[in-house]
Amino acid sequence: MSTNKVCATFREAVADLFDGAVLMIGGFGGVGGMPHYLLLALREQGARDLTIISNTMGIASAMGFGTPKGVRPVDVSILVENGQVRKAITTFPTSPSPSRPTAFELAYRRGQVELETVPQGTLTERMRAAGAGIAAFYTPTGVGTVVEQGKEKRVFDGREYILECALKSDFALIRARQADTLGNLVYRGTSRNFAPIMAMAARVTIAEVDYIVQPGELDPEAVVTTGIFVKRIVKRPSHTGGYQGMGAL
Amino acid sequence: MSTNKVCATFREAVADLFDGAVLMIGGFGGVGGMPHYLLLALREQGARDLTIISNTMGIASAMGFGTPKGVRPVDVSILVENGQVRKAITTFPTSPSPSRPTAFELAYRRGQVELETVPQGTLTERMRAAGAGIAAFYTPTGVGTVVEQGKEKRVFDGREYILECALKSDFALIRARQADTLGNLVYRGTSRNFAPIMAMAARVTIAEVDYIVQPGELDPEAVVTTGIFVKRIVKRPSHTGGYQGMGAL
Amino acid sequence: MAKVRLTPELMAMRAAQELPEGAVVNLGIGMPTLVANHIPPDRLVILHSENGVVGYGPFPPEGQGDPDVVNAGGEMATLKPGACFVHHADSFAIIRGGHVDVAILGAYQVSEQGDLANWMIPARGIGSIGGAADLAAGARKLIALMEHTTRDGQPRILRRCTYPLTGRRCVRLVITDLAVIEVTPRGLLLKELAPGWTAKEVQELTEPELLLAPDLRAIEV
Amino acid sequence: MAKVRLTPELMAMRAAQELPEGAVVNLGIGMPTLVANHIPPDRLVILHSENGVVGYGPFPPEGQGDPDVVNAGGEMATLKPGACFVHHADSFAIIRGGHVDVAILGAYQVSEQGDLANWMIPARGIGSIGGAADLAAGARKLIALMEHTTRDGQPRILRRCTYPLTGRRCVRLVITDLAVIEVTPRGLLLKELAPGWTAKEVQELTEPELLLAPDLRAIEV
Repeated sequence: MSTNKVCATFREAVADLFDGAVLMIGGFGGVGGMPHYLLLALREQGARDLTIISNTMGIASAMGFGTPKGVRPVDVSILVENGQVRKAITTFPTSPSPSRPTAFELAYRRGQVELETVPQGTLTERMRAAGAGIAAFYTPTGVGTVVEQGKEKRVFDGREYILECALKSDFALIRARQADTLGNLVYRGTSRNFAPIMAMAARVTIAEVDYIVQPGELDPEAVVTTGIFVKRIVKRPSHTGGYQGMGAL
Repeated sequence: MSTNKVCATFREAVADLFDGAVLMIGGFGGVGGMPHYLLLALREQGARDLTIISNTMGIASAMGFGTPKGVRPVDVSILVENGQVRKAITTFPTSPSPSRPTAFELAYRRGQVELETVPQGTLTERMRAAGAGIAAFYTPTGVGTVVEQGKEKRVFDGREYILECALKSDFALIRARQADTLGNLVYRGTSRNFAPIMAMAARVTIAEVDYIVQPGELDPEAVVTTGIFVKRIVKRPSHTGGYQGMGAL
Repeated sequence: MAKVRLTPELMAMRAAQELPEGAVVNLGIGMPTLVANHIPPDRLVILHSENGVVGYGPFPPEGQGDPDVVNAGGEMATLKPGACFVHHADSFAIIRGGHVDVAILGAYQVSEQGDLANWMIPARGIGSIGGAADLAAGARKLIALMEHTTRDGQPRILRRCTYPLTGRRCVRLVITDLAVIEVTPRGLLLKELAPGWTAKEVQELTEPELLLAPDLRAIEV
Repeated sequence: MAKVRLTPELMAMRAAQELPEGAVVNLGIGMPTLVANHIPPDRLVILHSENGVVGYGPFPPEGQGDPDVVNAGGEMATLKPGACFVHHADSFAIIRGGHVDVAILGAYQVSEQGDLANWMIPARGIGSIGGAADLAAGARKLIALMEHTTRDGQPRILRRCTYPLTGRRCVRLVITDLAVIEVTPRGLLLKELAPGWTAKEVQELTEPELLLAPDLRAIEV
């Protein structure tokens, strides 16, 4: 219930991430919505044996997504390469191009990491359930596929559903466009994606933002994530335009 | 998949509501968020044996909520009094003041209507589940109370939960502040309440709005209900300020 | 010293003391909504209402409210800087998901074990459960704010509730017009008394046996 | 007449014909995203992408995109008037809740019964399921847009899929570089052929037996 949510540095924002922590990391896979500076700070901080819940396991650095030659976007691959990741719960462990594998895929082939592959809607809904106090739910996604293996199935109104359980985390690292000092967040475009849901589901949500404003400066009708869900905010360097702004290394 | 969502009149907007239909009606209970003109049109239209899913069964007309003496806000009571309601699924069938009973409570005492009382969060989540393709979910709300009667209970992580099922409807009548012609909606203040959730859960969602604008005039970041969820929109008379604007009779 | 029963305003003032800096707080319909008026302006408390507002403030001056900004009781409210609106599913995600630090609810009855009954009087045969059951299940700390006795002087704090429950073992603190009582694993702990009342007098109006706090003292508001 | 296999662009043009006025449409990663470029500007089709945009349009001119406006393949997209953004839970509520009228997905294999396999090549031992399983479960009509054969000429339309499934009995229409085939309760119905191809030639590249539509004709784009 701290009321000072603004962290001075990214290092401070991730200081208490512990070995073995379960971590949600925002972003869809490309450069948008990725908490680049929090990831860099976490690499420096060095927490190990992390379980990472994220849509992809670093396809941006595998694929480039429009970055110029020699420039590499920051994503969860930097944690994998640094040996900090023990397990991934994800929808995209691999890159779309087999010839440009993710660092995670290589580590998986070497038997160094564990993997739980989850359909994207199920992953999202499991996180929302955790944030909303729902223990489990019945979804039609994955019926008749390997997704249903080991799970309870049940018929409602003549249709089969799978029981899926809530998925919470110790921390969420997300990116937003703007925050006020109470932690209310607005996003930009499709970079919103998982952030509002991860913010609900984590015990401690840390948001990396472009701008921090005073309470009252955001439109109350347009706030997407209430500050109730956000424990820490930290401002990105203002000089980071272009590919730097996209977190390139 | 009609692309002309704008109805010229309230009468036209509710023309196909059929006897026996299941209906969600927006609003928290006071004057805000209540689809006053759709309710008036539905009374005129006359569909009967309706099942009404709504937070209250007409406490605004019982309590007044600040309207001057002799002025009565429009709410679902007008349908109850007109004999159109067979059943309510609601959290507030009664008014806070036993000396000012709702029309529904009186009808219930006469054995003319059926009642299913549901905790507000469960009612909301059941509607969201319907809209989101979730068949059922486990909630802690109501464990150890009459709410759990006849329902499956199950322990997750040492805590008891109740299985609750999705709740859908044939129609939702909601109110919003503004719509564009594609059906995208924004709301005003706490009048947002149930509308975005009912819009997801109904086969046909009909929105009564103060303003209709062209696509592109609403901020894409601030749209609360995507037009995907809205089938019809109809504009409130522009002369209805003050208590008239609150749907007073 | 004259025996005084706390007025609803005084009870709300006492309840406001339970809200720490930074807390997310939900105030139930009725007396609890008065608490909003007694939070010191320099204390940052985030008031949440289940009808979808986060960060509301005291009641507006008479006649100056906005019908699109109301609290859970349908009463008009003001917005504090940094307020925002959420829809009902998000609002109850906040509640059921454990994001409300303190909820203050009215009550008909509270039991020795912290059971709460606040939605139905059996004689009426019909009642309104509203969002209370969700708050009972989801709030981290639930405070019952209630009159100590019924109109005809019978206890409302009972060994077992006789009215239909809203939630089991959910109340952590009871604030009445006569006392402040904590629900503990050992039983009900009498911590504070209304001015001029003795523990014995309050016990006579309370069905279960009250344990006395070592620092039992008068309610200060 | 020369035998022609449809290019991805031509396949996308054919697929675009399946999108009626007013339809809510989701385009999967890869070839299906090309369909966005071939919807007539005067036809109102609402394109939804699982990463949270409703109402996007064709690709922007080279170098003019916005990295905060991308499609499900991570490619930059344009916004049409009336577009809006939703978060991931709402985006999949749209999908799983049955609010997507048509989804067009790539496929490794499709079976006679309409089973879809599009997320894992067993030999690779690891695959990315993304949002495909949700679309398979939730879209009202699912179209598979795929090459008719593997690189070494083996059928991808099979009696039973040999790759791990994305969804069972979900594909309603298959559009390949050689044919348009409807999945019916009686079996696969060959409806259209690529220019210069005969039904017999397409049958030879298809494992299950094809039924011939009475009005079997050439694909027109």
